[in-house]
Amino acid sequence: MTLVLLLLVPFLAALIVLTCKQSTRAVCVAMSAGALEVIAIANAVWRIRSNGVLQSGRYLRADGLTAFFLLNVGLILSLVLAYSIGYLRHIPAGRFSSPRWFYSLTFLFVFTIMAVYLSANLGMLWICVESTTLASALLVGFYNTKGAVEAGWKYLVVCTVGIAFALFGTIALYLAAVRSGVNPESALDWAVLMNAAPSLGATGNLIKLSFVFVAVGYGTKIGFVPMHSWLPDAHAEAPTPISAMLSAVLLNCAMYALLRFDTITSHAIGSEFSHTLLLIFGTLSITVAALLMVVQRDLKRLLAYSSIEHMGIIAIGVGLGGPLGLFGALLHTFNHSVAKSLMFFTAGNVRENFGTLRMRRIQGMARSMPWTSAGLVVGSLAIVGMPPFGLFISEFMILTAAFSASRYLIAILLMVSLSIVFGALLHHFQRMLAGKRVDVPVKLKLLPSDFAVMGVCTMLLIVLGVHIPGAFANLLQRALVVLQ
Amino acid sequence: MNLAIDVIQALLLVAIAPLVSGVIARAKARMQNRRGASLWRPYADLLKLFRKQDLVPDTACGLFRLTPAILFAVTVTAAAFVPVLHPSAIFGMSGDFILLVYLLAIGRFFLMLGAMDGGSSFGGIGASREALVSALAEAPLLLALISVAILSHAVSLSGMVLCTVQQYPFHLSAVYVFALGALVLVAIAETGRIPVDNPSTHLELTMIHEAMMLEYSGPSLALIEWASAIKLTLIMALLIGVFVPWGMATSASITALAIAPFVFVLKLTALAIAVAVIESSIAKLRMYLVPDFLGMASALAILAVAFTALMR
Amino acid sequence: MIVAGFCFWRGDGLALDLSRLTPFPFALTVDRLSAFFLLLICAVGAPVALFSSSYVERHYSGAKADSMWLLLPLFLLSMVLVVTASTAFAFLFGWELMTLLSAGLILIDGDSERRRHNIFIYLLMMHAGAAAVIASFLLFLPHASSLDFTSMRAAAASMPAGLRTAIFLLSFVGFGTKAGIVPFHLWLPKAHPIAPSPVSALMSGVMLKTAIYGFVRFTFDFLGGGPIWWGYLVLLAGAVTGLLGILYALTEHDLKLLLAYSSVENIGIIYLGLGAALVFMANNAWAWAMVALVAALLHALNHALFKSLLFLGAGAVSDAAHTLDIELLGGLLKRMRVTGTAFLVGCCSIIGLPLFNGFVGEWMMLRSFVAGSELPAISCAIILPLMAGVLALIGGIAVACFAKVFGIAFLGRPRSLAAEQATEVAASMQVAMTLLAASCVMIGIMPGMMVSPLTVVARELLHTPTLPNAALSISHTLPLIAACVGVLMIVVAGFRRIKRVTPTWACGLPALDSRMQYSSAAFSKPLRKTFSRVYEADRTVDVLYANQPYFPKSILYRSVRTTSFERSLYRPAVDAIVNMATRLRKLQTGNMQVYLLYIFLALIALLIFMRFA
Amino acid sequence: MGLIELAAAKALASSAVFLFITLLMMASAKRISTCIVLFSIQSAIMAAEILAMAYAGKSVGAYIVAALVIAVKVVAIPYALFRIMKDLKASQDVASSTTGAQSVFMMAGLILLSFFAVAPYAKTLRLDEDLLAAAVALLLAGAFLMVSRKKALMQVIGLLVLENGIFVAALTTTYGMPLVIEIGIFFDLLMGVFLMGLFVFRIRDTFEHLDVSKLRRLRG
Repeated sequence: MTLVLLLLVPFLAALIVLTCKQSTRAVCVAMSAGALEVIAIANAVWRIRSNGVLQSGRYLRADGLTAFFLLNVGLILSLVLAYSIGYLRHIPAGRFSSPRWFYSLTFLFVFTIMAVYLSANLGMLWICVESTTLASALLVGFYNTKGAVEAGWKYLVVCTVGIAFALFGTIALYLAAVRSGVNPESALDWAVLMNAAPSLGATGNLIKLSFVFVAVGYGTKIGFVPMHSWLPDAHAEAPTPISAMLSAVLLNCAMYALLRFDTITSHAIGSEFSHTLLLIFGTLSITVAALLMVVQRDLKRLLAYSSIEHMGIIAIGVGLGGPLGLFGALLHTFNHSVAKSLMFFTAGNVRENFGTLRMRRIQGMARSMPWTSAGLVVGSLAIVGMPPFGLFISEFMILTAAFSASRYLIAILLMVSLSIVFGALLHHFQRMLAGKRVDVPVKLKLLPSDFAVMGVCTMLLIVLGVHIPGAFANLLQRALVVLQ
Repeated sequence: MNLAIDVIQALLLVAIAPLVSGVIARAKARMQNRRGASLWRPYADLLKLFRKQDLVPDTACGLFRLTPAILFAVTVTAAAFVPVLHPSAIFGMSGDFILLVYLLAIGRFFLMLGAMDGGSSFGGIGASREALVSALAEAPLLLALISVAILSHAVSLSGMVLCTVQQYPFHLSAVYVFALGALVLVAIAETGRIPVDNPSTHLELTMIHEAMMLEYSGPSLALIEWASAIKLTLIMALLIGVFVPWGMATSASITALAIAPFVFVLKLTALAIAVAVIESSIAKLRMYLVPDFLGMASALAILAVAFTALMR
Repeated sequence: MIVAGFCFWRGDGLALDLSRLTPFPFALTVDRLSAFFLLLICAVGAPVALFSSSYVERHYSGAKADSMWLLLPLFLLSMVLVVTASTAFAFLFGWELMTLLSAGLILIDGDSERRRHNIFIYLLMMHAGAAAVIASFLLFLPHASSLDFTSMRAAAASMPAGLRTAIFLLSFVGFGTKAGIVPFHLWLPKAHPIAPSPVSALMSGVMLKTAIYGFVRFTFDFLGGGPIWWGYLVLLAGAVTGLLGILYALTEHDLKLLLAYSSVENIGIIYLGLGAALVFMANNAWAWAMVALVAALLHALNHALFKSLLFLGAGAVSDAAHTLDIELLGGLLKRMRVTGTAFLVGCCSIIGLPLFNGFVGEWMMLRSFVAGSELPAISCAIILPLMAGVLALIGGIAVACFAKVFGIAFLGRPRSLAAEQATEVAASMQVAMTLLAASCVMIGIMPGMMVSPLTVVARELLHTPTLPNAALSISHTLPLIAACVGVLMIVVAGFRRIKRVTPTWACGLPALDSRMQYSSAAFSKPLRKTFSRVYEADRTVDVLYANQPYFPKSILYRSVRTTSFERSLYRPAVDAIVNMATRLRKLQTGNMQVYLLYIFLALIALLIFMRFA
Repeated sequence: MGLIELAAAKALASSAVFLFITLLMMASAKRISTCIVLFSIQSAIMAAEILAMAYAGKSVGAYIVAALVIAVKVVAIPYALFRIMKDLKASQDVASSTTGAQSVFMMAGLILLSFFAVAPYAKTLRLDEDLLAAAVALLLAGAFLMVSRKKALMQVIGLLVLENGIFVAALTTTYGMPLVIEIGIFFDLLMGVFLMGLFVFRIRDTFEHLDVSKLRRLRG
């Protein structure tokens, strides 16, 4: 029931919010629905903590790993909704682009994401991941501008193609399972597969094949180089709250799917193959993304590339494996989602204030919008992994893992690209922040909600930077247990 | 007993310093077929200056008047490092020659400052040129001394002296040759003699040391003159002590102690005359050739050090 | 400060373990080495705080003052954290914070294009350096059970030579970047001069020393020395850094820039000492290694004292005369007696004159160099004594350099109205500078009081009984000499009673004006000409003739010096990265069909990889 | 043996060949409508295949799947695509970046490649080789169409072909996935096509053309 609730709330919310014509009502409904959802999530997480695995029906299940990601979704969702209050004041009215459509689609999106996390069946999982694409494609193309439509189209097609490969991989795994005598009806249930995994070793080639396809497929969605091409466009053109959602929720969601397959594969044929693949993708992603960040001109594209880079870091963490690497990876997932949403929020404010995201045209932020600038500074310091922010710790963990596995090449590449990223962000932001204030046509006034959002993000980052609360650590540990 | 001799020899150095410059002047005069002033003339000069009034430029501050005192005090202290009559000195210790070199630097530094306090461009000229010379002279001086120190396995002046005394004259290793060469060149530069500097000129194109004391007069001038004389004597004594110490009182016997001063004065006179000969037979170098001159000194010093290692 | 002194003398570590709270073991331990640097930090920190108390209120107001007072203690705290940390995590935590906070403090003075560029370079290089440091820490991991210092120390012994070398080189580069050894010094003259004076005092005086601390920790404490070429490498770095540093300093006219370069020089001197220590260790000459190490540490302390003193003096000057260009100063000693005297003491110390603290360290260093001749290996026996020559050369040029600084800025006639109207600064500033100056003189006259405790520190690192007496002789002699000089001066001063003030002799001209004085550029000209090779300066002389020749109306002399490192080392690297990025950028064509192609190619590539893996 | 078994056996045996033929014709097709028709034929072949399997394997689920295929892929999607084309009133040309002959040759090459690729698996997994090859061929063909045809609609069709490939793969290897999953996949597919249709219209409205190779505002 707990799990069904998680799905029910956003679904109903999506329908209800569509009915309320004027935006204030829509906002109220959305907020309350969001609150409900968050409560439901909290409840679910609590249940999971108390009694390990939650199962309802044949197709819904949640375990430690799920709980961790659910928490992530809940947090980001509440942040995004709170931020959207301030954001939607500036939304231009269009055929489909009105607050109610926005919220309706958002909740649809949330619904699909929830479904991804809760589905107990890899086939279901695939279906849900695909539907996240469908749900978010409309949000990406929300503004109906040339850029938005183009980005939406590319996003839709590229991801659908990619995901198709994932389906192929899923089928291959299914085949392997069936061939090694798992009951066809439950041969896609990941719990079953985990138990049967040791016996899958016989069909090693097939497993490998499946993982290759899955890695490419879900990798497209995660944004691994070279399948990342859709990501900057989508992040840059989507409405800012959605960019935050994409970066902080959707990518993690795809990563979750990949993690499920990775664990099964590792159990079946040993972790060597799959982890090598992850390391390849990871290193490729961080290096390319880091270099591309140097030459970006648009703020949100810059952030998008940084997301690619961080996904790469997480992939490396997983690829290195071991408790430290995995712990670091999960922690990094969380930290990154917080820091990145903070940065997207600030980017949104910048957009509203200066009417552009072209970094060359922006200057004197520090003077004209001090609070947003503070947020930007905090965010960027966190993103480049400076103490006392959380990402310093998670990156340090991953580096530690790399060194203790004496994977020196990867460690060096990681460090070099981190330095490049640091240089890039510093280079771009010092230009934007400094300089004398410029008069802008529309002066942005921040709502209390905006302050609250930025404050919460900053606080979280700092807290996670100096001390990981016991409860949270416990949660991470449970997730870790699932992964090993 | 020892301490007494140490004090005596230091005082001796301080006392006969003016005489040395007198000797040099006299010798030069003779070489120029003049009769020249009496040997004791420098003492008379000092006396006269001490009686005079002390003129201070309006731009100058306390430092200007402090400088001569510091210079004199430091130089006299430095004199207390050099073994003259017997192979030890008041401040003799391990590594004392380093201290000696740096002590001389104090005086030089303050002399530069004092010169610049005068506020005329002459002081600047002098200071800047002195800066060049001293910057380049310090290294070879130290290196040359180090080479001898290494050779004598005793890192102190008295040790060096002893070591040389115990060897036969004209039976010295190549290191000594190089070191001597380097030290002589440096000594010329340090004491501001031709060909590096001309003590008896007041032409702004050439003068270094003179330019720095241009604003000084009366007792201050006297102190500076005396100090530079002491410095000259001191360095001569250093050369003598390190390279031709024979005749020093190695034992505490009365006779030896009685002979030692006379031997020393003889050597000193000879050296002074040598200086005079050099000064009246060589032309002064162009300012910007001085680095080459000191470069040669450095090269010799480096060779000396290298040979200490190669020849053991 | 009390704590520092306390455990400095008692030497046993007081430890503080916060690992419960933090994801990584985060512990602070104060052993003798940390205690020494702790002492150093406090010894400088206290006067600087005193100084800034009035400096801040003169210069800043409102938010700026608040942020200054917020960041300054935090900055000090981060440095304390660095030197007391006993786990890698804690160390790096402090290390990164230190960089960030200093950058923040620099930013307080505004964010013009140039300043931002400088800070950008500063942060970037610091980040790269930090990366090297992190790497050198983490390289211990395969062998050390955890990253606290004790287990690292234990692990270092059992590590393969290659790894040890890697660690050494990484720490050399990483800490060298922070310390500012050539060619990693690029940031130093950019970052230090633009900071507020108390901050630059802290940066130059203390922050650089944390890098020394780190290097000593790694090379001496963890690795316990290595092959002889390590020593040579460090010696080389020290020699080059020292010479270039002082030569660059010689040409500068901006007081703080000059001081920044002279910091580079002094770091070079410290590295000379460390290098000598390493060479001795490689030859098992532990006693002399100890001397060299003590000398290096002592010089670190001394440099902290007199460099912060000088930077504070510079701050006072800019307060009083509103400029740091010494070509516009002059005659300040008359107008600011305390500041001037303190500054003079600082100058005397930094050029290593006897009776001032700078000399003691250099003397011990020279002494150990001479002792190098006793070593069996010919190469050591030649190289070490020659290093004495290098040190002497550095010292000689330093004399010229600071004679210029003091002579031009504080003596003679004021060269501008501002300088003429300069007045003495606030009392607290004076007190701060006096304190530092006093400590300089005290150590200079009675070095024993610093040498013996330092011996204890070195003993902990090198596990050797004690210093050879030969190296201690100085601490007995210096007081005597001081007394002697003092007495003589008093005696001599008695000679001169009458004094008459007259105008400077002007060669018959009516009067001299300040334009006729020697300028700083002119002063350093001979040396610049001698070492012109080093500078690669491109000079321009514009002569503007009035109607007839021979009598030019104005002669404008400009000399631009860009350090060749920037041109030949850093530019290309940056350009390479940017080029690569732009090439990659082209791959993102915007054509979706190409994107799809990428995906298919990736798939095919992986399938092939699978077939062969 | 009865007529139906014969038919079923024939359908199973020869369906691969038919699929290849449809692919080659698609490669040579100049007009979008042709491609749509070919697609529906292709789906029909698959449907027949499933029916045959259902008959052979006597599984109820398979019949349902077959019905779904006919309903969705043979009828609904082609109809929707035709509607879109009619509303778009855009030109029929597929705007290929390769000439017809080149396309056909490439397609042939892809088919051979797929045979070469599946050989090892077919052996080890004891599968019907040419059907598996057909599956891979469909995959590659879909990819090829998407990369080489510039019209937005052709991308959709390429995607559908690719999807068919996966479907066939699932079919031949495992006689279909669990029913629920199949249904879910169909639903997704339908939604996907619907959405893409929506976007095609938006592209048409905002760019006044349907040439996706010209959508290059966002780059770098």
